[in-house]
Amino acid sequence: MLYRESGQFKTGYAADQAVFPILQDRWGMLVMLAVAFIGVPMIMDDYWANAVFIPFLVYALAALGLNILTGYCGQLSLGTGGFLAVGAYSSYKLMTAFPELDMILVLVGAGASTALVGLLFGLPSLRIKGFYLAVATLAAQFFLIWLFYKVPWFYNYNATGQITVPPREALGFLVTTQNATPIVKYLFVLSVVTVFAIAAKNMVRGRVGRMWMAIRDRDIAAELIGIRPFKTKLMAFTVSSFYIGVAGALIFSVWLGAAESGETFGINESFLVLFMVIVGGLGSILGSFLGAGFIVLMPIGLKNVLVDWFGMSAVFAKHLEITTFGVLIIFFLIVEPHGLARLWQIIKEKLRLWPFPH
Amino acid sequence: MNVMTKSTVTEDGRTIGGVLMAVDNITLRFGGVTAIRGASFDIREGEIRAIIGPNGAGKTSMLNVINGFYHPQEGTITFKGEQRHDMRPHIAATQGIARTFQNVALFKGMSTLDNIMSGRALRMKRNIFWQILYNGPARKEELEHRKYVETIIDFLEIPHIRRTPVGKLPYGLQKRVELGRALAMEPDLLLLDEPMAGMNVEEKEDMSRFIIDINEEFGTTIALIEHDMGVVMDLSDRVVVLDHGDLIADGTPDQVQRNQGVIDAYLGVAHD
Amino acid sequence: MLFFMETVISGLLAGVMYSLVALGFVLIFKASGVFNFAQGVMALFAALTLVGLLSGTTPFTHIDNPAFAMPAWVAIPLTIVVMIVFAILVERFILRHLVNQEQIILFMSMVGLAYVLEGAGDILWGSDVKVIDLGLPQGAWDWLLDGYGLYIEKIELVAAGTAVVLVAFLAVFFQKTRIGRALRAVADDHQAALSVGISLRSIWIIVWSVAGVVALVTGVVWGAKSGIQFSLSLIALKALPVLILGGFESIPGAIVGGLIIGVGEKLAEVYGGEIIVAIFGRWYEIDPGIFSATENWFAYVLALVFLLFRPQGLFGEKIIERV
Amino acid sequence: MKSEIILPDGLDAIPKLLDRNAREFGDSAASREKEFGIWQSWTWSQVRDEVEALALGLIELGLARGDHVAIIGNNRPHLYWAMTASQSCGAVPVPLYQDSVAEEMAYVLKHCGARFAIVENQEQVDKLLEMSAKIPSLKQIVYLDPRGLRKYDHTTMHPYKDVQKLGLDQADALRGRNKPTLREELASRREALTGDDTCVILYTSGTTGRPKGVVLSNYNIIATAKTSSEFDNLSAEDSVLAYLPMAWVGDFIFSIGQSNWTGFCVSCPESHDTMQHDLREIGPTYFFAPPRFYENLITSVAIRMEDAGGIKRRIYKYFMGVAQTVGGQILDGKSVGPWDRLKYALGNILIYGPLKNTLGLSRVRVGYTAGEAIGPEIFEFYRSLGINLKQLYGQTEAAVFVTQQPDGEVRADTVGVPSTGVELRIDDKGEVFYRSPGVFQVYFKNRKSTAATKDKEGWVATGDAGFIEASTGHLRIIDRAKDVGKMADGSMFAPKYVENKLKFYPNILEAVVFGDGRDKCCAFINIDLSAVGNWAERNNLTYASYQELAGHPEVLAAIQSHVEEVNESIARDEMLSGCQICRFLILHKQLDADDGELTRTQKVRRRIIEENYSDLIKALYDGSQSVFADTEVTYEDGRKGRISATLEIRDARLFSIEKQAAE
Repeated sequence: MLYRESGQFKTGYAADQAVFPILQDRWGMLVMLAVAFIGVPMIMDDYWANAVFIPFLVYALAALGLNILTGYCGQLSLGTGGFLAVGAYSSYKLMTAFPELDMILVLVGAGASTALVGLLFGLPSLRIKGFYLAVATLAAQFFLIWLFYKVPWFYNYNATGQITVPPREALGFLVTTQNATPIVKYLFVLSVVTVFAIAAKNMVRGRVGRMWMAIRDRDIAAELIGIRPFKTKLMAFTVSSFYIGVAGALIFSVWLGAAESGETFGINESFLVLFMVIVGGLGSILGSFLGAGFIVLMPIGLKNVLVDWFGMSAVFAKHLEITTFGVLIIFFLIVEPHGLARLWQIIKEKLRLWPFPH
Repeated sequence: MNVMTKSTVTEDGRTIGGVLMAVDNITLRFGGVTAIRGASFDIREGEIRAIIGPNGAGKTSMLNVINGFYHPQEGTITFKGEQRHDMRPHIAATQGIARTFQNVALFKGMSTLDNIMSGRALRMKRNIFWQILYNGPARKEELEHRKYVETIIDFLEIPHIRRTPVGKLPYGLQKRVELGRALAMEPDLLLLDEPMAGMNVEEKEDMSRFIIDINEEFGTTIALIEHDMGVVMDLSDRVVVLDHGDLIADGTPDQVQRNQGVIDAYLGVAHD
Repeated sequence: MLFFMETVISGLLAGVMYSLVALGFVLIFKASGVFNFAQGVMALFAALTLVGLLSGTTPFTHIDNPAFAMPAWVAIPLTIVVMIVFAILVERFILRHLVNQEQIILFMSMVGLAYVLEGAGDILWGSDVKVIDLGLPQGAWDWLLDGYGLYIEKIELVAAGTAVVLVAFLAVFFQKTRIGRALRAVADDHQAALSVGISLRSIWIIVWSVAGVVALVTGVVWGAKSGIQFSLSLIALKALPVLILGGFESIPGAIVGGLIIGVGEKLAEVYGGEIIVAIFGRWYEIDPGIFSATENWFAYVLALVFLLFRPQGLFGEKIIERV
Repeated sequence: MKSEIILPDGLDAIPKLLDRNAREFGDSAASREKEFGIWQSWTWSQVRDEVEALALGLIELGLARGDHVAIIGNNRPHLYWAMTASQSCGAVPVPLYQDSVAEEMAYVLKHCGARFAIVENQEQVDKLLEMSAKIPSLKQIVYLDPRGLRKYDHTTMHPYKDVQKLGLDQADALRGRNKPTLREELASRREALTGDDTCVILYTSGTTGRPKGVVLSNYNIIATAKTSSEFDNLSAEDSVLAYLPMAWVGDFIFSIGQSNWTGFCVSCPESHDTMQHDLREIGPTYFFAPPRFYENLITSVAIRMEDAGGIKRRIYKYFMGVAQTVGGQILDGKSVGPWDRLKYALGNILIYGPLKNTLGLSRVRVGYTAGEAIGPEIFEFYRSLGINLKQLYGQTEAAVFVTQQPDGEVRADTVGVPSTGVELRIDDKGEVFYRSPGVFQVYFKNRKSTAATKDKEGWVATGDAGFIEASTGHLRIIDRAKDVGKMADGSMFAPKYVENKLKFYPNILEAVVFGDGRDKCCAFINIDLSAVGNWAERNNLTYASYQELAGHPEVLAAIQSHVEEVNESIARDEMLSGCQICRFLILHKQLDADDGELTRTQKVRRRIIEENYSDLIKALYDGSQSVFADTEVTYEDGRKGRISATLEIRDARLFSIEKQAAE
């Protein structure tokens, strides 16, 4: 209904290959960005920043990472929590070892080291597939958590076993600890996520993305057209881990400010991120954001409804929340296994064909 | 038997060159089962070579050996004059061997265009960092290859399904897309595993037309497995006949048709 | 030497437990291709229900009311009924709608189910740690201790015994009974199952009920050892390496795998630390308890290493990939 | 008194216009074609170079002044360029219908003695080779798409690209003392062109007999292009989609004449089947289509909306209602209440806008239809959506434009006022004559018909009967003059007039009315398969074939009611009240051009039908209640077959003006 595509014809492949070939979509995207960068900061305060927007963004980033591995390359991973931890701890070590280091470089460093670890735990994918591989990644999860908990060097031998973020700047703006203003924090995270989202889109729309999807859809056929399965999978593991590592670093340094391996990055995180990817839509950049939004906002919504409206006891509400969460997940998988992204696709198609049904 | 190296010219004006691939005394076993027993034949540049035989004759296994998916216990394969050692499929691809499958093996999640584009994977060089930047060299490369792929789409007459996810396509078209993906590799040797299986007459006619045109327009050497005898006899220059893993005949279509062993094999005379 | 024996035996006993959980997975995976991540929570839920009935807890209120307390011979069958009802609900509201979905979707729905059960268990029976008393013997096994100086917990032996009985029972069930054969058929192909004359749905219900029973037993025996609490649901994670080792579809695999993991873990727990210290001790200061049993990653690494050499698992036969 | 259009000097031939365009808007798009997934585009200067190269090549191949060059294929920029290239060489392009069978082609080629043929692909090449024996004059074949032609003998065959290359290579080669180079030769030929030189020969698929070659001069084409462009003030900013046969005069005027005059861009669809989609992408601002196109479009819209959800369908119905009441007036700039304007604006956002857009008509500024009468409600439908659809009346012999409807004076039942420079005359028998700058020179090698059609002062007989409305000065066409006959009782008989009234019903695709010299009228009916078929599905009538559907009693009943409504409306007009249909039958097969029953432009070939179905006609008049029919049909691939069925004959209610009771 909103689309007016007549007369929007492409005279070159560059235009035809564009991410948003349709004018109306380009406008829509611009509006979205304007709102995110200009509109939202206007209402920004501690609550919005720490309870809604920053978690949404960092999880979206993690979901992007996992989506690259699971959604695009078809390698199911349950080790996300562990990789997040790697990101967090490596960023902590970098921050404490090089106090002068700019946060951006810290993030890159954290990403890089996580990428290495990811590469390492990707090796089994040479021999094993499907759930076997998934369980193997669980090994990563447990091992890493154990490592950060058992080896004091990672938390600089402090008594608590916790890591707490020191004040650090990005391009001269303070972005960590409570003293950093929520707006700066938000904009920092937002910019990072934007950059990574664009990078992801560029990867998946081009040759690399096709190689990943080829492996996902038919690894044998892929190999017979000259794609090296092992190399390609490892690339996916590395890139994905890089994203997740950066997300972990952000969770620790900007969002929470403190972390403890078992508590913060337990197996539950792995499932949470996986839920985001699946509810959002496997193999969809947009989906990673929608999924993250859904999973982050739903508990907040539920809590408000149960406690504030029905005045339930916090404990009872918590249990009910868990159950409802589970129910909603199952409901979702049944109604639209391809996730919110597919839902949006369908709506969009309808709008383009309006008033015709098909 | 047919090893000749000087090039000849067929009546319809195509030149058939020297030996492109020589399969020498190949034996392939799975545990106890012997799929292929000492088969030897050759494929010459520019010809259309058919491999036929009853079900379970080891035809597909032979293709799998040729593009390195199975590893024969005995025998050698010489491609473009050099002998191959424990071949991996993706290496076969780099050497210029493309392949379609008996039961379509497309990338279901991708559009027709992307499926065929993926056939260019080997020829695209820009690494992941260029990909991340996209604008610039990566895009330039992408567009060049898109251009080439479009000629294939046009050649196979499938522009209308360019953006359709291949999962949604009817079987006949899927086969065509798969052929496109193989063509995108600009192969020297194209292996077709039952290109017309499960097609109606019209689709078969189209497919045969495409196969002939590919052979003529691009001069691609083609080795194909097919059950429809009529088709095989029309298309192919030379035919290899396998039966229960043995090579029982090799020659021009009419030679083969007159071969007693072949007739028996197809009439299902009992094997000792 | 004696100490080593002790370690091995207790390892075996622990292993039996693992096999028990793994069995739950395998049953369901064989019959419905579903990777039932909720098995652990099922155990917790079943145990909670049983305790609740035994101590006459009224649901939602979490108040014990001795008046309603049931004797074991009523409570246990009743719990089994609950698990069967649960099985029916799962089939009706989840499996039925997810037939021939991709495995990852089924898997995630099971994780979702785990959430549901976890929450439900707490809501119904409360989240405080419960002790289960079926009059199982406590303490060490005296004559072993006196005779051979071996220290083995009676409860462990009993648990192991129960497990063995259950496994045997299942083995018979699968080999001999008509339904059992049907179930095996399903694993191979669904058409075959239908030809046996059993609808897929009823098969699922049966399998899930059996898994429910297995869960109940698991819950009880584990619960008897370490009390019934949330951590019980984590034994699911214990079982996964067993599955890699034994293969998702092989019952004997599950059993043997369980034993291997059990023993391996115990040995590592006891000797691993010392070894590490012996090797690296002179450079780094290392806590000898580094491999304490709470760390379930070791089992995974064990399984993983094994897998790299034998991708098809313990009893799976080599797969020839078709093109 | 013959009105003369003065052309600016230096602009009296198409190639000269092309030069002007290359100079004045060299960088704006001239031609587009959907190929390889995108719209390949050429600017005017690129087109000029392409044409130049081809022309040089053609001369090198021996194309001489005055030669005839056959152009055969779908609408492709390269083929349009081929026409201009031939003209540049002083030769005459002769576009042919690409779907006509080899024999028809052979006749035309032979008749015009074409020495060159520039064709699209193997399909056309094969036809030519098949007929080569019949066309000795044909010396060279140039083809566009080399697919499958590799093996052919290339002594007299050349790929388009090679010819262009040949031309460029040889362009400046010296050819001995005081002989001009190719380029000079071409230049001199182009300079020599004048308005009187033949621009094109278009063969009309006449409703009867062999096709006639209409010779049109540069002056004819350019003058008409000029006046008609000014009439709708077309400019370089406009764009058209060229999808109608290149051999049809309309396409030639739009895609060559007007395009070269105004400099607007001509886009060619990817293939015939993707036309609708390409139309949507391009979104032309200037659009012509025969009534049939608009009818089919409405039918498809109706069918697609049937599947829409309840609410959506209600919204659609409501706003369509709004549009029907006020849409037309708003388009004609008449005054409409603010409330209605608001509702219409809302509808425009919710329905009209998106609908026009999905149909690809949202940018249409000037839309035309002609060739047949168009149903009033169809006509209104588009206008109410805000699409400026108008009617024109034209002929090949007039280089299209005779009359057209000015904005604001658009009505379904007239064909508008005389175009600039056109004079009209109605003779005593009611036949329409015209004289205009566009009037053709002669019928090629056919003095007899030329004389029969065009008199000394240049008046041309249209062969249509009609009259000019005193009040508005608009021309109204009743029927083909020769078809306007007398019935036994001497009253006027205008079959087309009745047939059109019938065809306005979506269920009726084609109708043929008989009654000339007879005491009463009877009719053949062709049902519209898509419309009736859809109706059948909704009322779940099952049917296996067209003829089964056609024979279905409920269908017969529906058609009968249509016929009777028509009778009632005819009855009101005493001049024609004798033409009411008293008996009719529904044909068991669709009238088809391949069987010669229709022309290539889908006009009814009355005589041929009368011959083929004489038995059915007899049955209609001898009062029998049913008749057995057995007919030969030709399939698209040329194979022949037979269809037979027993057809029911129905009597229709008649009306008379005095008393409404049946007789």
